[in-house]
Amino acid sequence: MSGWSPVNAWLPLIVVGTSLVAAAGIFLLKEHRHGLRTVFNLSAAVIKLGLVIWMALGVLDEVAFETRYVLVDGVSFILRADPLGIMFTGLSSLLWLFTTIYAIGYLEDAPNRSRFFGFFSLCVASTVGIALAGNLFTFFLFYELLTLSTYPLVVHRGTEKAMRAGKVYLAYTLGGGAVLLLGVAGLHALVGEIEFAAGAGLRDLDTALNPVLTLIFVLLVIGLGVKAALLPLHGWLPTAMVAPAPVSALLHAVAVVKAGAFGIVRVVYDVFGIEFTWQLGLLQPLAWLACATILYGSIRALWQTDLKRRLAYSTISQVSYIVLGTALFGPVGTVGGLVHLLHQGLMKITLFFCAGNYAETLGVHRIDELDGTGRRMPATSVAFTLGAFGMIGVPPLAGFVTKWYLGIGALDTGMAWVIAVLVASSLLNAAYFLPILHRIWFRPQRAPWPDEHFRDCRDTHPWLLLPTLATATFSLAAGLLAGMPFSPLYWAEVVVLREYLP
Amino acid sequence: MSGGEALSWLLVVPLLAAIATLLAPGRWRGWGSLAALPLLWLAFTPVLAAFLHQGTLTTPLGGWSPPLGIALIGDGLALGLVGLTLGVFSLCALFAAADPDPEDHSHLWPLAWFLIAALNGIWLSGDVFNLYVGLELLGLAAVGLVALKGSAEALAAAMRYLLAALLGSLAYLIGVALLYAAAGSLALADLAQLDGGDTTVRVALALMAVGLMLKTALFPLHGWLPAAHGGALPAVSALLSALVVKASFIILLRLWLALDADPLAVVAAQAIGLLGAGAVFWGGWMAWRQARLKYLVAYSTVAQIGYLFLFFPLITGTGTDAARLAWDGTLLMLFAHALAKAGMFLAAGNLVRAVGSAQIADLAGVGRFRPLSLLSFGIAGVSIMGLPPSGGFTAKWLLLQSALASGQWPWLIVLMGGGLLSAVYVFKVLRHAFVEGPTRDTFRSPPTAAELAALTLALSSLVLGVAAHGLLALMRPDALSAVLEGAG
Amino acid sequence: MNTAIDAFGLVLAPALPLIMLLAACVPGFRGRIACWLPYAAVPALLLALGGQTDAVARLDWLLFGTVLALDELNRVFLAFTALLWLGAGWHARGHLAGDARADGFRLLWFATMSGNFGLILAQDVASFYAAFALMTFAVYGLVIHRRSAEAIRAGRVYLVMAILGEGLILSGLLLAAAGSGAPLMALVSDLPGAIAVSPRRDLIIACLFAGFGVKAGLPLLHLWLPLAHPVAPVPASAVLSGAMIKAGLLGWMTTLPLGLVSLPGWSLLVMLTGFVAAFGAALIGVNQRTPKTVLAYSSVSQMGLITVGVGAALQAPEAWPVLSAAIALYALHHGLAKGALFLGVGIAGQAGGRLSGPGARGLWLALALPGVSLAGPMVSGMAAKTSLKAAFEAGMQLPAWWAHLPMLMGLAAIGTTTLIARHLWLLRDMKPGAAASRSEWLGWGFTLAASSLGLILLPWLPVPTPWPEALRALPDLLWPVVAGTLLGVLAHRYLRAWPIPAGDALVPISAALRQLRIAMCLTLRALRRQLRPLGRRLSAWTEGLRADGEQASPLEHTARREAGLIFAVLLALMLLALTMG
Amino acid sequence: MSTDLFFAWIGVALCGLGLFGFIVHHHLMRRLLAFNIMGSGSFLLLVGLAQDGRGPDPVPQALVLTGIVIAVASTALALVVLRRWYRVSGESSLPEDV
Repeated sequence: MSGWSPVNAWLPLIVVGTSLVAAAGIFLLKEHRHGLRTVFNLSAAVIKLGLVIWMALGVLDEVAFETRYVLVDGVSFILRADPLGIMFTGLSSLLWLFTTIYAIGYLEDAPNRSRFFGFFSLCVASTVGIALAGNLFTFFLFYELLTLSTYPLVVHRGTEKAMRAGKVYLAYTLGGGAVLLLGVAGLHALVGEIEFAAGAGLRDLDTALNPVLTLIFVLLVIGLGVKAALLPLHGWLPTAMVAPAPVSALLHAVAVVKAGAFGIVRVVYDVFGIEFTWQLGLLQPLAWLACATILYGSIRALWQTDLKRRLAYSTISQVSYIVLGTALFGPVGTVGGLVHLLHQGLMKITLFFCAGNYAETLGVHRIDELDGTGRRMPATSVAFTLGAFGMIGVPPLAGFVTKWYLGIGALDTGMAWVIAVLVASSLLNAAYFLPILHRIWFRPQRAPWPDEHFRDCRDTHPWLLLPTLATATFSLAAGLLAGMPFSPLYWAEVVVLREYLP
Repeated sequence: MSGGEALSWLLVVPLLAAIATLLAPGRWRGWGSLAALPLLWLAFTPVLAAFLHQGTLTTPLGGWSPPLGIALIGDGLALGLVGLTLGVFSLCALFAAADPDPEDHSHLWPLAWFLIAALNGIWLSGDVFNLYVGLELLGLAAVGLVALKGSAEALAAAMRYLLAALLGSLAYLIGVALLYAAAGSLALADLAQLDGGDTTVRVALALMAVGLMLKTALFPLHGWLPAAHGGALPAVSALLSALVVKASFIILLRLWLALDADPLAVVAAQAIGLLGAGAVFWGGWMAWRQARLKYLVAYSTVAQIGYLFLFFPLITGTGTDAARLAWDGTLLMLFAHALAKAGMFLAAGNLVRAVGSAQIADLAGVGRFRPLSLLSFGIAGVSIMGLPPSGGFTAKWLLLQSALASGQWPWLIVLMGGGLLSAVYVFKVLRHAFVEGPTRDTFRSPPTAAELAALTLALSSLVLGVAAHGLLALMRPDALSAVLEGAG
Repeated sequence: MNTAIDAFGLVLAPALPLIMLLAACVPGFRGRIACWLPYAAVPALLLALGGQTDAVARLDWLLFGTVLALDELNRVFLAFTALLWLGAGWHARGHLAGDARADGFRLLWFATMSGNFGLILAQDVASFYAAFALMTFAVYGLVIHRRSAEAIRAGRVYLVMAILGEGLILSGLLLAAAGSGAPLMALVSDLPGAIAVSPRRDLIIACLFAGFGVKAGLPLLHLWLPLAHPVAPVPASAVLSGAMIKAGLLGWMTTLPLGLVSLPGWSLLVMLTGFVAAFGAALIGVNQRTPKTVLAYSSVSQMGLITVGVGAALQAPEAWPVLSAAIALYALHHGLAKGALFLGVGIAGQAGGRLSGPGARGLWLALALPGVSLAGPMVSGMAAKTSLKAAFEAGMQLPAWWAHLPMLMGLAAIGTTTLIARHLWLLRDMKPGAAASRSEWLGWGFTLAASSLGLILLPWLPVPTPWPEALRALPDLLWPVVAGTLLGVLAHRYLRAWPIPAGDALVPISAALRQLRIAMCLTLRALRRQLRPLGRRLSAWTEGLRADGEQASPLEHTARREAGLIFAVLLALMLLALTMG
Repeated sequence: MSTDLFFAWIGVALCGLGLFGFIVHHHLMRRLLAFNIMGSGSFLLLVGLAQDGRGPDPVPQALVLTGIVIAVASTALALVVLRRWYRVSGESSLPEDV
């Protein structure tokens, strides 16, 4: 399988293209062609997943997959499959499959489905593009495309509240995009085209340029931090919760916040190079920022009464683990951050699926309405429990693996205070998740469900239940079988070993 | 037929078509024009082929050689612009022909053909007086088009437009007179030999610049534009915004490149850049404040014109790299804006027709019934906002790079701020696609061809973002290298 | 072959409860699983009795590489834990008949059991912590099984403290593992050595001591114990008090650097806490009004004594081998005895007329037996206490006040005896309920027997002291019992119980917390009130900025009207600039 | 001031006069006339500047001829629009200019 072949050069583009083609096809379909749309959706998702697995195997064998095209002089459009990119691509295509299944069930009989699924596919195309981008310019291209393709999803409901959320979302993300563009352009002006390559770095530049580089780094992190919901830039995330559940799941677990976090990883490792970032003295403040966000998100989550809003604040907190791992100067911390990229995705998507199941099946939105749902919807509740415990970081679930690696990584770097943050965050996570679990499992149902559907199903509609259980199983397996080949941990280690260690 | 001879057909065909449609009865004009369009493309193809084969083409018209005769020069820039004109006009014509307008607007066709002839004349002219003739013809045709609707509002807009156009042309004409006095020639190539420090030349250039700025509607001389562009028929608005304002800009650009040697040019360029910045912000702000859809789009044109004028500070005295980037960026911006804005006006026309109201607030719920029109508007909006992947973005990227390369970071703020401001007004419209609620349920559907025309224009502004490389390489002129030598 | 069986047993011991848990989720199996409930502990018991010491099972694919093993120390813990789970399981099977929430109880029962066995057997840090957490969280459901207001409150207190403990343990484990050779796949056995040389030694010890101390009922960390035990169903209290508390102890014994370095400061602190627990719990305990609360305080008191043993080992590393055996023995002895006592409460409550009937005397004796054993003079208690005392004396170069340790232990035994007396007294007053089922009797009887005869039945138990010497120490053991009994008999008529609520210090603490919350709310509200005008002004300003609706602005009008003028001005300016230049 | 450029200066003066009229008047007819005066001024300038003793030059003549044609055409158009405007609105000046 080694060696170069023309197919390999096109494969990254084809992977991005599958969802683009699906998007175009779905846009052109008439609203009532449900069957055909479902076929489109699912076949695109399955084909993409298959291609990504093929590429992943190839990448393990060090096959090069690269698409390259000169856009204007000095700027190329590059899609390339490296281990880190494949990791994120794998996550998005896997979760896309499940989210698509879920969304088909969730939006049954809802209006505007063509529009929804069209933008949905576009959103995934941009996420995969972000993952496979081979240079900062291409990354930015898809990063902005992501903003555009998610806006219609956020405002999908079309209510006054949704429109306001959409406005906030746009204000944040477009502003962030502009700042990011400044950073990217500045860097480009300074050193020309920047391909992602470990250790490519900017070290060889004149040291007099260090302040400029620092400024550019700050611009990049601000631009990416909006999507990653870093502390002062997180405001859009809770308001964007008005979107339908699959969208929230996608926003939180796969696409938007992950794109931001992934971008920060790319900037630190593949643009500046971890050592050079360290020399510039930027890792420490980044770690502080991440820790502040972790704690802030958790604390704010305590006070939320709406289930999805609580989950949203939890996301703010959890995504910063990835940033924290990036900011730890050492292989172990990096593994922790990278692996959380996948773990958080699996766990949070499970939680949002569950929240959607509760809302869709019983009409339950607020936390105090959850009493006794465990008896009515046991399978969903088990999934929710797994997700919640994973978030808390209870072994053997996925979250524990992350915390352990981050903790050890922090100690390797000599930042013992990070342990305190990790533990405090775990405690806070427990403080806002366990009461929910208590209500679900141990309280009797108080009142008739606000809006019950699927009365003849034991739990909920199979289209909704199946993806939920699948992702819950994955998040359990990711922790329980962390030592197995092809587990998230394994991939993260491959990335670090191959790219960032000499 | 050699490529050089074919060059003149690019003028002759539209003129003939204009006369033919003028003579034809009203109901034949539209379809007759559509039938004439392939002829125009047929004339363009050999020209393009010849250019690709042998480089810049020159034809003395009617066998007279300069200075008395009129020479047509087909360089890369000119041919690119001719191509753009043909493309935009074809789609606008399709739109207008498909439009089942109850009122008779068949005068549109001869006027539009005159407009095309004037535009092609301007793109292909090599001397300043020909440019003047083209400019006047363009202005008259455009005013006629604006007045076409016949309503009081349209007539007032046309009148104002006419006055501004006349004033601008006159200033330009006086400049031509001064230049001729100084150089004894009208050819741009000869003017390049002039000593830039000469007072006569300076005054001439200043007069011409102000006149052209008035015709391009650069802030704060843009007062005539919103009413003229916003009040006209959709196809007319599209032509005006996409092409007509660009004509005077291109003339200014060519003049600037020819008469660039003046040390004061840097100061003047900065001043023009400042006006451009003002246009970006003021136009964006006003666009946001509009209640009527087409006025919003018209103000957006005011803003976008501002970007074009950043060309001057970025190319004057900044060094090879910055100048090359500025050139590429500005031209790409021009192309992207032309395509996107034409698409946007056509889409806006469709939307207005669908809901039967010009107000933005009445668009609520239209997304469910006319998704295609709104999608076209959105796609065009992407380019207007300068978001990737679109021509607008790539152009903005190049301009950013140019500003950074020349160390003029304040222009960054303009580029960024303008982009954000445009997002504000574009989304002011787009959000109505998603609003659900008490809305009308009677929508008139525009013809499919009209929707497709808008979509094609919008999409091509996106494609331009990824296909810019070849186009820019084609248009980068020998003239530029001369400038670069001067600047370097 | 044997090793293969051992390895299988090692895996099966924690896995069988989980398998049964999963099976219990399938409606068709539910009845059968309910019937087999007690036998989930059988593999663990068989392993403890018949497994080879040093048997190892490695599951590299699980977590970061799970290692399960049996050694001398955890074999003791596994033995009594398994016995207890078996006995309590039998009791639970009868106890749950007719309970509407029995299904949920069984699931959590299996989960807790699996966690308990897992943490005893796990040798790598990750699995150890995983099993520990599983037990911690699952037991919450057992505590609040009744859903009464007290149960919910007890559950909440338990959960808060348990999670704090988990956090401390996690930090301790992380800090310790980072210093070991393979931080990512650290073995528990690597930790003491790593801690001993770690620059953050004191911090790590503090984290682990306090973290495990929550389970072991250290003073102030014990608050959940007297709340949770009375409200939990009887079999749950039995395992809670008998087995789970010992998990904390096992945590100390495996992770702290015992036997490696001498830490006099820590030793003093730990021993002091131990004694505070031993005496304080006894004092508070005699003032309680329900038998199970008294037993819970007795557990705190007993764990206090064991804590003293741990403290001693911190001072005198060379005494660790002896001490660890003694502590293990004591843990076994206390675990089984306390289990039997708790199950006895259930029996007494449901014995119907028998407590006053013809066979009453025998029943009373049986109920009191483990209590007496706890106080000292029975076989297992004797062995445990003498070995502990012997261990104290074995150390060399000790602080002078260690000479008083046996005396202090004697005093503690007085407390224990008084507590048992109080317990029996309260049992007498219990309202008789429905008759206990046969399964409940079986469970109680089994645990009682195990508690009384455990020492004899488990031949490999590390009994450190030769018997004659132990017999010679008998008077030392007997006088506190006699004194305590006398005290109990004399006092019960005159002692009017102080109204100390169960959970003692919790009451003022929660009151203080409530006050703090109110104060914070008030402050925040005041702050918001201060900030409101500012916000209003800001929003008014932004409104003003956008107020001028949708029409062209005045400036625009001017520009339009005076386009010509501006044109002229611009022209003039340019001309001026040009001619000046 | 050299006599060579006499006509040119007259042209400049006419232009200025026209511009002044263009600015101060609101009545559209007057503005149109002012514009025509400006036009004449600029033609004079064009021809006058060529009178610098280099002998007769056909180019300015040709230019002015073309210019006059264009001026006539634009004036005609302006008159048409003006009349239409007057008929539709009854005003002789533009709305915001009053």
